Amino acid sequence: MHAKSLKSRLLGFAGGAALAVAALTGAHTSADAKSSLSLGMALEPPHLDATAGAAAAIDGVVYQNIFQGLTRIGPDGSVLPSLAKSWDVSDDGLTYRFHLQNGVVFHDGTPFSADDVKFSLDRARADDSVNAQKPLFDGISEVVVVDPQTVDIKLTSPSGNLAYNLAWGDAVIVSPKTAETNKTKPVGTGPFKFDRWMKGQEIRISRFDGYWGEQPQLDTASFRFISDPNAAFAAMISGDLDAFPVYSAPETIVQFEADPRFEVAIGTTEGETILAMNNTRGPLKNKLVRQAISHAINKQALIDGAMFGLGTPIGTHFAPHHPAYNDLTGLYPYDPAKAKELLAQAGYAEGFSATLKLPPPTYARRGGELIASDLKKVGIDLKIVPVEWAQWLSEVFKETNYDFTIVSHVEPMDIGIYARDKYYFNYSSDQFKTLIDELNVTVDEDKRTELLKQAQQSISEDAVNVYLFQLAKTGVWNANVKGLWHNAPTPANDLSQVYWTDN
Amino acid sequence: MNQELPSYPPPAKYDAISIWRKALRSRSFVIGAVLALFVLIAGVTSIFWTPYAIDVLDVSQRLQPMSSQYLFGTDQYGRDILSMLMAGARTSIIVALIAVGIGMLIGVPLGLLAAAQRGLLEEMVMRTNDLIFAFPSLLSAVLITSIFGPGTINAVIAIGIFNIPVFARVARGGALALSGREFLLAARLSGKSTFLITVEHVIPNIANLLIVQASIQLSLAILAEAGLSYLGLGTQPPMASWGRMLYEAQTMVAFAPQLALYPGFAIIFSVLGFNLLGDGLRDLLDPKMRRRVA
Amino acid sequence: MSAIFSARDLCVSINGKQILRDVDFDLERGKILGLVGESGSGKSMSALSAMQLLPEGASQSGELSFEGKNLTRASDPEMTHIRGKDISMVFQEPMTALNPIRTIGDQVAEGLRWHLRISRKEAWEQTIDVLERVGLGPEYGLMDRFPHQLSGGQRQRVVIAIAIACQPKVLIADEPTTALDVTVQAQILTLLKDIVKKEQMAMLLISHDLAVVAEMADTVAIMKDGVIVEDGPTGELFDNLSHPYSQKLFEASNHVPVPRQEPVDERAQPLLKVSNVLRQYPLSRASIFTRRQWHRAVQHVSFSVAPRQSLGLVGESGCGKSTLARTILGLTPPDGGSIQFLGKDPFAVSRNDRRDLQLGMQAVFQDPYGSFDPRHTVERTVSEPLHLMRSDLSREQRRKRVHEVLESVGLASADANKYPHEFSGGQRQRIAIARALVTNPSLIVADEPVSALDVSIRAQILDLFADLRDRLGMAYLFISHDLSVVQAITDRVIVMNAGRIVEEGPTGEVFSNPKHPYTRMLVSAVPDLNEALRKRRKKENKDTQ
Amino acid sequence: MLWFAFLRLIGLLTTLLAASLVIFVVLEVLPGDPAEVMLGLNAQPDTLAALRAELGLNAPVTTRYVSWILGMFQGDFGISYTYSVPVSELISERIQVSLPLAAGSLILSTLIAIPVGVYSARHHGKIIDTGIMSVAQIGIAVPNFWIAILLVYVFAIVLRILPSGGFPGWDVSVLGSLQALLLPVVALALPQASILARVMRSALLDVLHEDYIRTARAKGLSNKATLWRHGVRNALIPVLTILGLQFSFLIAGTVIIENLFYLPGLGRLIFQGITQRDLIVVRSSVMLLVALTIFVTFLVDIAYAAIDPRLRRRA
Repeated sequence: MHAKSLKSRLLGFAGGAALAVAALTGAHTSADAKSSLSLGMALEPPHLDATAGAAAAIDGVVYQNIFQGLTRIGPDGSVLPSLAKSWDVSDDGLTYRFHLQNGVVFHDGTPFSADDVKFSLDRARADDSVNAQKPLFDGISEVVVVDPQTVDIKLTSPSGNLAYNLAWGDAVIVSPKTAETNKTKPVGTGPFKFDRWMKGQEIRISRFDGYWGEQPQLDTASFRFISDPNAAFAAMISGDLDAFPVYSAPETIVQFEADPRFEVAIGTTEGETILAMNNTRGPLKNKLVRQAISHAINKQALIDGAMFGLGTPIGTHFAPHHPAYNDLTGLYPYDPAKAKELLAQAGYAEGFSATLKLPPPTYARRGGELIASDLKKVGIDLKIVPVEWAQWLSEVFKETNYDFTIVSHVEPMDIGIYARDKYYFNYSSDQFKTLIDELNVTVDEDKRTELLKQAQQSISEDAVNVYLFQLAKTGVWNANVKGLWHNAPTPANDLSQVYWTDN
Repeated sequence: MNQELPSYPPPAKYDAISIWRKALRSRSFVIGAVLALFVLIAGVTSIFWTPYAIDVLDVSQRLQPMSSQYLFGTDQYGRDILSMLMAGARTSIIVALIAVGIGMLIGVPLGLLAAAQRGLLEEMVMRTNDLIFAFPSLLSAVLITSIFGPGTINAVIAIGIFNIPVFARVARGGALALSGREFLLAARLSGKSTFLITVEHVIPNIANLLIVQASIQLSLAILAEAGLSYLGLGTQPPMASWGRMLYEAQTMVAFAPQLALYPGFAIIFSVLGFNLLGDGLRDLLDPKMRRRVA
Repeated sequence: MSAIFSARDLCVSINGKQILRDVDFDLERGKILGLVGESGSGKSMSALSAMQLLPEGASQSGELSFEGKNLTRASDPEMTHIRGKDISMVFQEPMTALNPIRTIGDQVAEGLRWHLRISRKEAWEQTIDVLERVGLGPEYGLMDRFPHQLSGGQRQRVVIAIAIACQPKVLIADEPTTALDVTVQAQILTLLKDIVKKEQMAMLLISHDLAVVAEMADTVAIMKDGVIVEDGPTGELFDNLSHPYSQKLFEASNHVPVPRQEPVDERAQPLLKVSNVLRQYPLSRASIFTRRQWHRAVQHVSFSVAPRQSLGLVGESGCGKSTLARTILGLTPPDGGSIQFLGKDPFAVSRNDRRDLQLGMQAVFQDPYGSFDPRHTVERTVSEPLHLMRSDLSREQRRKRVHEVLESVGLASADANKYPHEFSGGQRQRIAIARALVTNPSLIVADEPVSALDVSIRAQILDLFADLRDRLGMAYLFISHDLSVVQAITDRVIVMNAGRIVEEGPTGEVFSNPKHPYTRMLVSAVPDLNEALRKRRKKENKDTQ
Repeated sequence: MLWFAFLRLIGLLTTLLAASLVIFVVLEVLPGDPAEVMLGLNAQPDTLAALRAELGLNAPVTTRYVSWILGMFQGDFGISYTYSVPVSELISERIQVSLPLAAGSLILSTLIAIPVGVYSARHHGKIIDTGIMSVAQIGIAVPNFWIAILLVYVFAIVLRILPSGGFPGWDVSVLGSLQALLLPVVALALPQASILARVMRSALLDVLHEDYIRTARAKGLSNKATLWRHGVRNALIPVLTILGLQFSFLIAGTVIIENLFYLPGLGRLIFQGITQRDLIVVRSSVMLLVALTIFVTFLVDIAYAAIDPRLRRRA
């Protein structure tokens, strides 16, 4: 009756479950490794239209894989031809003539022509455009279709940046037929076509057989989104992922370096990581206090502790690999005694308390703890407030309602932000503004370099922020995977040259 | 043979000495009390003293192995793990005690009120209870802490809210179970008000239930705090929390497994301690209660 | 006649504590052995021992022989073939003895299928027969119903059906009627007697009630502290009780307190006057479309109690007597009619007046265990009603008053500092009476005050009530289902049935000459020890002649 | 029985409505503007305004609440701010992970707990019982995320026989999906199984003290038959209560476990949604989980009445 069967049923279930477990564990093998690649990214893109969003994660998936522009940025940061095989500049510098590649088709089979270029650029610079980088197109007065393989771009004033600007992910060429649906079903001219997006998990792409250029070696690729460093580590070390080009758990790099299965690539980024200070808040108004804080922080210990040694100390808001870099790391050496002295001088011998708002990235959360510890030694009590990006944007960036925050400024050559009014540091210096104005009208390279160095010196001496380190790009991938970028001149995971070696 | 038949329950005794004697014979109680006391002492001590300060980081000392200098070694920032564990005990205990305290202080009167004033009020209290129960507790704690900001205080509130219906339910159930008892009728015949009867008779008689429930809730609250801190929504640095330690240790499992093991064991010990204490108390205070509650 | 089942030198101890010592008895086919004793005497353990269902930690010695087998040596698998098939048992609590989540048919059929290895269908048919044998014919449609849907009497019949399903040779009944009303008790006893006679079973009937045993049993054994102190054929045994304990037990069962000394003035201004009282409860509705149904617990009840008068209120469970008591005590207002105590309506007076009324009326409840807060000392418990006089009495005066009443109920003033669990059941009931007396009330409402007590203690408590009545001039409203108690202590009696008063009159008159058919049924259902013994003697004489 | 179910259903709907109100109000308080998050740092004010209008963020609170509720009745949960796809689509994708996860751990924990609990109760007081219950006691104390970390370390990193996380999708690989769920299910199930085993054991011991067990033994049923026919079934009633409560804990537990194993489940959707201020997603997902919990409670109540006939009469 019930009794016997209940018991036997239970036992049967248990036995069945045990068998199933055995079957599952036994059958786990890594997928066919030679023609597909699974690649980890920390952030999932909100959508896939590179021309309609600022998120770097969009470019990380689609740039040069699905979408292409007239020009492209190479692994070393140089501007290279792409859909345009070449271009000429008129003598007055106001007209650029682009000669387009032949035989290009979109993934939906539509042939590519100069009309698409005009459509894309006009759409991007239209008044109702939702392009996140509209200033890229500011100088363009008109786009003219000369013939299906030739297009002219007319400028209002000469600019040396057009070819670079058009290489941005925000300037890729889209087809008028699919422009509206690119967010969820991107259709471009690149070597890979979009397959499927499992939200919160991964995006799959596969080789586009009708590609105009050299066929990529990978058949398929998937981008998996793993924001948690712990999960990222587990996925890499267990071999679930083949590559993690921008890897966020620096403490584990040593393990990967020691493991012959993996290759570790440490490259540079444009990210200056700073302890930003609200220059109009309480004690922080006082330059002496800001300088004291700059002295109080042990930057090398911070790089060691938070980034496990991955990062270059900087003394100002400028990338060290740039030729105009001014090495000011000696300006505020770690010196707690000096810091205390300066604080006393400023009238804060007893120290003070303040808050430190930390956005989610590892460098901020970990650096925050170390900085709080350093500042405690000179009498400054920091209350750590972790915030999500949304909150950081509204509270710190927009409302400047903060004392301290840690953030990495990843835009290249962005020292100009110190000249902006009401930028979130609330820094205001007429001297600096004059410098930047002068810079903007200067074309001579040496003079520019000189001005840039002065600008760096100026903000450093004012100790606007504490300049901590240049973020390193730490990539980890299977030792047999070749062709991934080592540096990050632009956020991209160009898979067209990626291949597997046999051993 | 015949092991399923009842052994007659011993008559309930209420004098302190006999309870104490029985307590010392109860394995659950003794082990639980020792563990809980151990965690408690560690936490209280950390308020005045820890081997090293936990908010001063010394990166040069990071990931030291166990030694006479650092009894349990140091973590990735060069903090002494023993000090961190002690401070973590403080966090766990403070969060758990206050959260359970909130639950009791609000839940018990609500439950008693519901039991005393049957009808509309009772219906309202119980429906509100159902509503809170309908929110998976940790999920809502995640919501609350994300909205009002991560931190110890918000974690306490989030966990505390979910203790309210538990205690309301236990208090109401206990009071209703008593409601037919003749000594309550006798008290009413003595002209005592409902409030006075509740204070003099009901509360002392459901105290056992509440104490046992409290020890169970304490262990649940410790787990919840660890979970929230693991997600980064609970206790924030520089204050230590076991859940956070566990999170931070996770990527280093391969080369520094001790970092994940210690906080894990700390959580297990303290939760085990309070659970066993609860079990022990239940057996001690009322051998028949297990049936009533279940 | 040879015994089919006999115990020799049976000793049982649990965790080292001796429960049964050298117990001997014999059961014969078609005969009933009555085993009598007070609580804790070991009579239930004898039954469990006979079934070999002793609790954990029990050890036994001696012999239990059944059909040449010594059951104390039988293994459990062997016993599973005997239990239910050859030896069956009927338990005391018919509610808890049945599995609440399985149907009646299922539970009765289970034993049949287990022992007889028959098909489900056959078992089903036999189950119908068995239920018919215990008086639950197919017209009741019980096969698919659940225990909670049955009345207490029906449930006990089901339990009996389970026991006799396989036509066992020995039937053990442990207090089979204690939880039942008198009228139902009479039916169940008749049923058991019929079955024993018809199916020639040997029966061990365990009871605390001498009258029941005298009526049912052919032979009787009297047990005290695990020892059978005396046994023999029923009539003969009671005629020649030699052991002091047996005599005491017999005495207590027949005990009547001293009758009232001073007569009651029935024409005096009544102390309590209940007029036309109505109490009803809403029943949960079957659906929102049907009208709400009301259960009328008390319907238009009127009576009065004169000063110093002792009024009995009798009725079976569910007749509304406890509901009425609560209304009188002022715990729940009536839905109709009125109550006047000391000339005032307690539900319509000011707070101060109400306090005076509460001082004048106190209560004694049934359960000597449940009526005290286990955490309060006797002093705190007894002084609780003095809360009503909190502004008038000092702490010292209160303590004095508590000592006084404790002494007047036969306890020592030193007992004030003890806790309730340190007292026996009878002592606890004295504490309860002391608590009722502490405000010096003029009326005590006693709701089943002695029904949870053993006979010998019951006699003492009844004496105490009688003594207080004469000494302090107390009036009583005595509520009980036990007619003998009411008969012993009251002047007048009211009989309630289904919420109504069916008969009222002087106690002696109502019992000797009941007018209402219900009262008549009630009176005739009460087992009468002397009457039973008289019949028994006659029969035994006839047998021996 | 039907009437009973109907009354419970009414109560259920009321609770659901109240829960929706709570969720809505709480999320209104959440700081951070979804439009800003969507457009990022360099958003132009006019683009922002246009987007806010498009998202319907400018409508009055009551209008938004009512349209949310009405929308849900039509299966329209709105469009995700971050993903720009219908929320219902997101949820239905995610539930394919969360539901098997929760149900799997519920089933696994029951399958472990009931036999273990019964076994322990049968050997009540013996060393094996003490041993099992000590293990269970420790099992309750172990946080599921700690178990998960150890499981990942052992099975994914050292042995490499199971994935450390991720989820390939049922339509891509059923086997792969099952593999992906195995460790999370085990991590969630073990503490639950410990609790259930203890409840099963004590419920069974309680039932075994009931009078009807003695009746069954007196019928002649063997110990074992009594245990299974009268013990286990009756003991399932309290076990069922705990099972219902556990479901709520399981759902909550999936938030951590899904994060740890980066499974694309509802819990992580909510967690992500909160950080990205994708409130429209959070709102409906939380509502769904709450509804699921309430529904399970309802099922437990109904199952109660099915098992225990005494409850059928009462509403």
